[in-house]
Amino acid sequence: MIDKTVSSLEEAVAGIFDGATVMIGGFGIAGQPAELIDALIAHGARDLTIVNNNAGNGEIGLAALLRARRVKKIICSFPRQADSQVFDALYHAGEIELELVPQGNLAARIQAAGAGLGAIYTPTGYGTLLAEGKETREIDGRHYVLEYPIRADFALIKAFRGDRWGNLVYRKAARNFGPIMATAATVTIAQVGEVVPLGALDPESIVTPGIFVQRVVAVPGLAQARVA
Amino acid sequence: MIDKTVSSLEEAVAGIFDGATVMIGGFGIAGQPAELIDALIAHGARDLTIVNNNAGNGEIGLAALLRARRVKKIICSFPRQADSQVFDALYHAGEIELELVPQGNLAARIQAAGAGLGAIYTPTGYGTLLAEGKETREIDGRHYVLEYPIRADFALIKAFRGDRWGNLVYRKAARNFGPIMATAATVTIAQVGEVVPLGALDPESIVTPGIFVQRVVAVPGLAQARVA
Amino acid sequence: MNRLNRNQMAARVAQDIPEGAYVNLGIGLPTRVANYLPADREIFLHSENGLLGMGPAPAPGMEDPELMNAGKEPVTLLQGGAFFHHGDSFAMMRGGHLDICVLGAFQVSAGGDLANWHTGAADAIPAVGGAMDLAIGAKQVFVMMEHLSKSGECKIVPFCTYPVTGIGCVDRIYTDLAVIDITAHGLLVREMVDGLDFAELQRLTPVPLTLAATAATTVAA
Amino acid sequence: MNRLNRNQMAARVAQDIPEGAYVNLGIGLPTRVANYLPADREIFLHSENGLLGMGPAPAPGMEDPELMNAGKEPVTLLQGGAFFHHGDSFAMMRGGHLDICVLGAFQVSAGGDLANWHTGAADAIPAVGGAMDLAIGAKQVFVMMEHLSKSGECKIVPFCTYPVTGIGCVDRIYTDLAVIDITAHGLLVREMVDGLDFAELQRLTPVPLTLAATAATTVAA
Repeated sequence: MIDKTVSSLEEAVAGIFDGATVMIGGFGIAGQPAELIDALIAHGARDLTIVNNNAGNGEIGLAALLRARRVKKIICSFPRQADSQVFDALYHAGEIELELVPQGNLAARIQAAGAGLGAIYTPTGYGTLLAEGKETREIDGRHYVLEYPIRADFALIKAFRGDRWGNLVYRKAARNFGPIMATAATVTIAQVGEVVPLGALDPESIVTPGIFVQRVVAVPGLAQARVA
Repeated sequence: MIDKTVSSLEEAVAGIFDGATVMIGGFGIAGQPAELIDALIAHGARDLTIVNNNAGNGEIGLAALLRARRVKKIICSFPRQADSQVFDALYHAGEIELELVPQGNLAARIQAAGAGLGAIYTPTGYGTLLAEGKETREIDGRHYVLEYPIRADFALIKAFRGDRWGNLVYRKAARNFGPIMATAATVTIAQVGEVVPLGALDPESIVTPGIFVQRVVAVPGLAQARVA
Repeated sequence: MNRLNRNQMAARVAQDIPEGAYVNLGIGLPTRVANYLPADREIFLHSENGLLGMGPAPAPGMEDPELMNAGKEPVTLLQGGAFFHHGDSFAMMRGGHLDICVLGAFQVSAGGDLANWHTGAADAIPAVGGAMDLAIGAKQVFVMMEHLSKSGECKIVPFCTYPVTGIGCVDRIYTDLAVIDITAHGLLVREMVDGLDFAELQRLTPVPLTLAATAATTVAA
Repeated sequence: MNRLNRNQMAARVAQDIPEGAYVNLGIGLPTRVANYLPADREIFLHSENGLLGMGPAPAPGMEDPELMNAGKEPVTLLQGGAFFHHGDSFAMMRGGHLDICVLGAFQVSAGGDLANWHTGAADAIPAVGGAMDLAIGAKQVFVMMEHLSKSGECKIVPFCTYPVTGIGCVDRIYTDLAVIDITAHGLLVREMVDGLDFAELQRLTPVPLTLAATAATTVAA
């Protein structure tokens, strides 16, 4: 019998190695797997490359991981926010590397990794600073930038419900990057508000089929995002 | 008030012009919008380029459109089947053009069109007859073929339920090409087993959001595929 | 002259959004346009974090931390709305499925280049979000901004001096003074606020303007 | 010798599919492998038309025309299975998410090239379906085929003479005579059927073979 559920957050993040690339779901705090991030901090892996839309909010979650000095580089679209003080300080001190990627290119590059494409010609960013030095091509009168897949060793995501085969459904706008990151990581680790019996999720409505998920951990009572 | 439902199949296919590229959903008969195809035959447009996984089964649906000599070219992955006699005869007589595309490249090229990519490097077909004359590139030690988007003027698809905003859900394996074709056509026309009131479809489970659909027509009592 | 305030600018943009349009309203000033959309028009608001059919802010106490807009403010979902992931959301933008997006700007050039993501200051932390995707993706890109910066320089410029967000992507500019189309033949003034004459508008704007034959006076809401 | 029949070949392949594997069984002979998967192993069958967790054929009269496999035969969906569209389905294949696919073949070359989609006959209508995607996508590609063609020619060849489906993509070959791995050092014979000796297998096969130190005798099911 296949059971991808693990019984603790420690077990969920086991094996995340120094220097790993780790995708972390969420758009702000919606969909951010805060408890998995806390477990990753406790786990201790360092020199991580993190892929997330943002670079941490407030002092919890991704911001706490940054503050613990575990992150060498962050690949994101929108680091600067009203409450991104942890990232801001590290960046100004030259203690973190930033690869800034337009949000749609971030999504498309993650999807390209998940779908096995070698590269894509994307319209976004052409003629801007963020395409400097990149190969471009005119196709049917429009200009495109060549962008490469973003893969990860691990993805930490948050879903609403999951089952022992790793099937997942999400809740409202907390879906965001979860489903696409799940496709692009070697090991996808999902925290779910509830583990349900096999067959309880409607096969027409499963958003992430279990093929993309290696570990599921229940974080009960936290179906909604934790507010800082 | 926005109401994308139309009251007849004739109205649903209105405006399909001679020479148009028309995507038709379905994998075999599952998801094939047979009544829309019948309406297209009655409508009379000619010199069509058809995009479908197959090239017609038996004597109905796409096969009937071919037999009516309305199709100049077909872009598909699997024309030859036990019951593809209509296509086979036209092909051997030199009366229809075939662009054979591996099924995954077909899907990826349709998705590229829907997502606004200029081109993609795909691993499928490298080193085969179907990549002859195409640009290739080695990326990270793997070989890829450059493939371009497939767009359409119209898409005819079949869904299970729809609402007046064009939101769609599908049924079982009849989903197949419907959701991706909907994204790649200027005008997507969906036949649905049932039109339901706005709000009746769960926003977490809508597979094709209405932004991708221009016309919805009810074909009552045909929630399942019509068997030849 | 009757310079528009920011709410009046938002109301003016809202007038031009037709029923049935799929629309993304950028973070900041453009978000206010939602407050002025006519109640009798069904308009589909898209939010890049995975919402279509976004509704107004919830009643106090009804906020849901998992139902936010791209600016991370609490919103609602209308009946008939849908949730989807970031890949699908940006396919909607980049694939040309949105009819209109409304963006703020630092500068717009005579050729329709947009600068709205980066001041170019050496110590600034750059952040782009979805701005570059919106700029090149929507069928029509509307910019709303004050005509002049706080220091009095016109934000419509011959060439952008700030780093650009997209090339040749802006279709129409709404300022506190005028509504201006960017056309193949240059900038065409569609409307001016009451009390502003064309010569004065041209004096304030370092790019050649043409007055449309049908030019009208903006009626402030 | 005890040449395997087609059902025995399917049973032999089924032995090598471990619990938890995500597997696509190609149209034709490979489809029979499903009949021999051990009931005590949970194995996830993928069908490229949008199914994961595909179950056996339904009871007569329970067929659903919208629940078919890639060969357009009626199937069922297990509890825990999921439906998805063609884009997602082929992303599973092409993105390397399937552990194993099992394909039929006209020829496999010493370098692991696969030919299974086109006889090359001038008047044949070519049809490829998902064969090229499966060939390059799965982590392991198993081929099952008769060792010799009906006219007695070996289907394991120095170079494919039929048009190829994929280059260097085959990992293991199951024939009615042997189980052979394609390795960086050439073809390694893992198993032979009872009564066949290595010299005879090599005589039938126009490509150098090596006998694995651990080579075993195939036990027919």
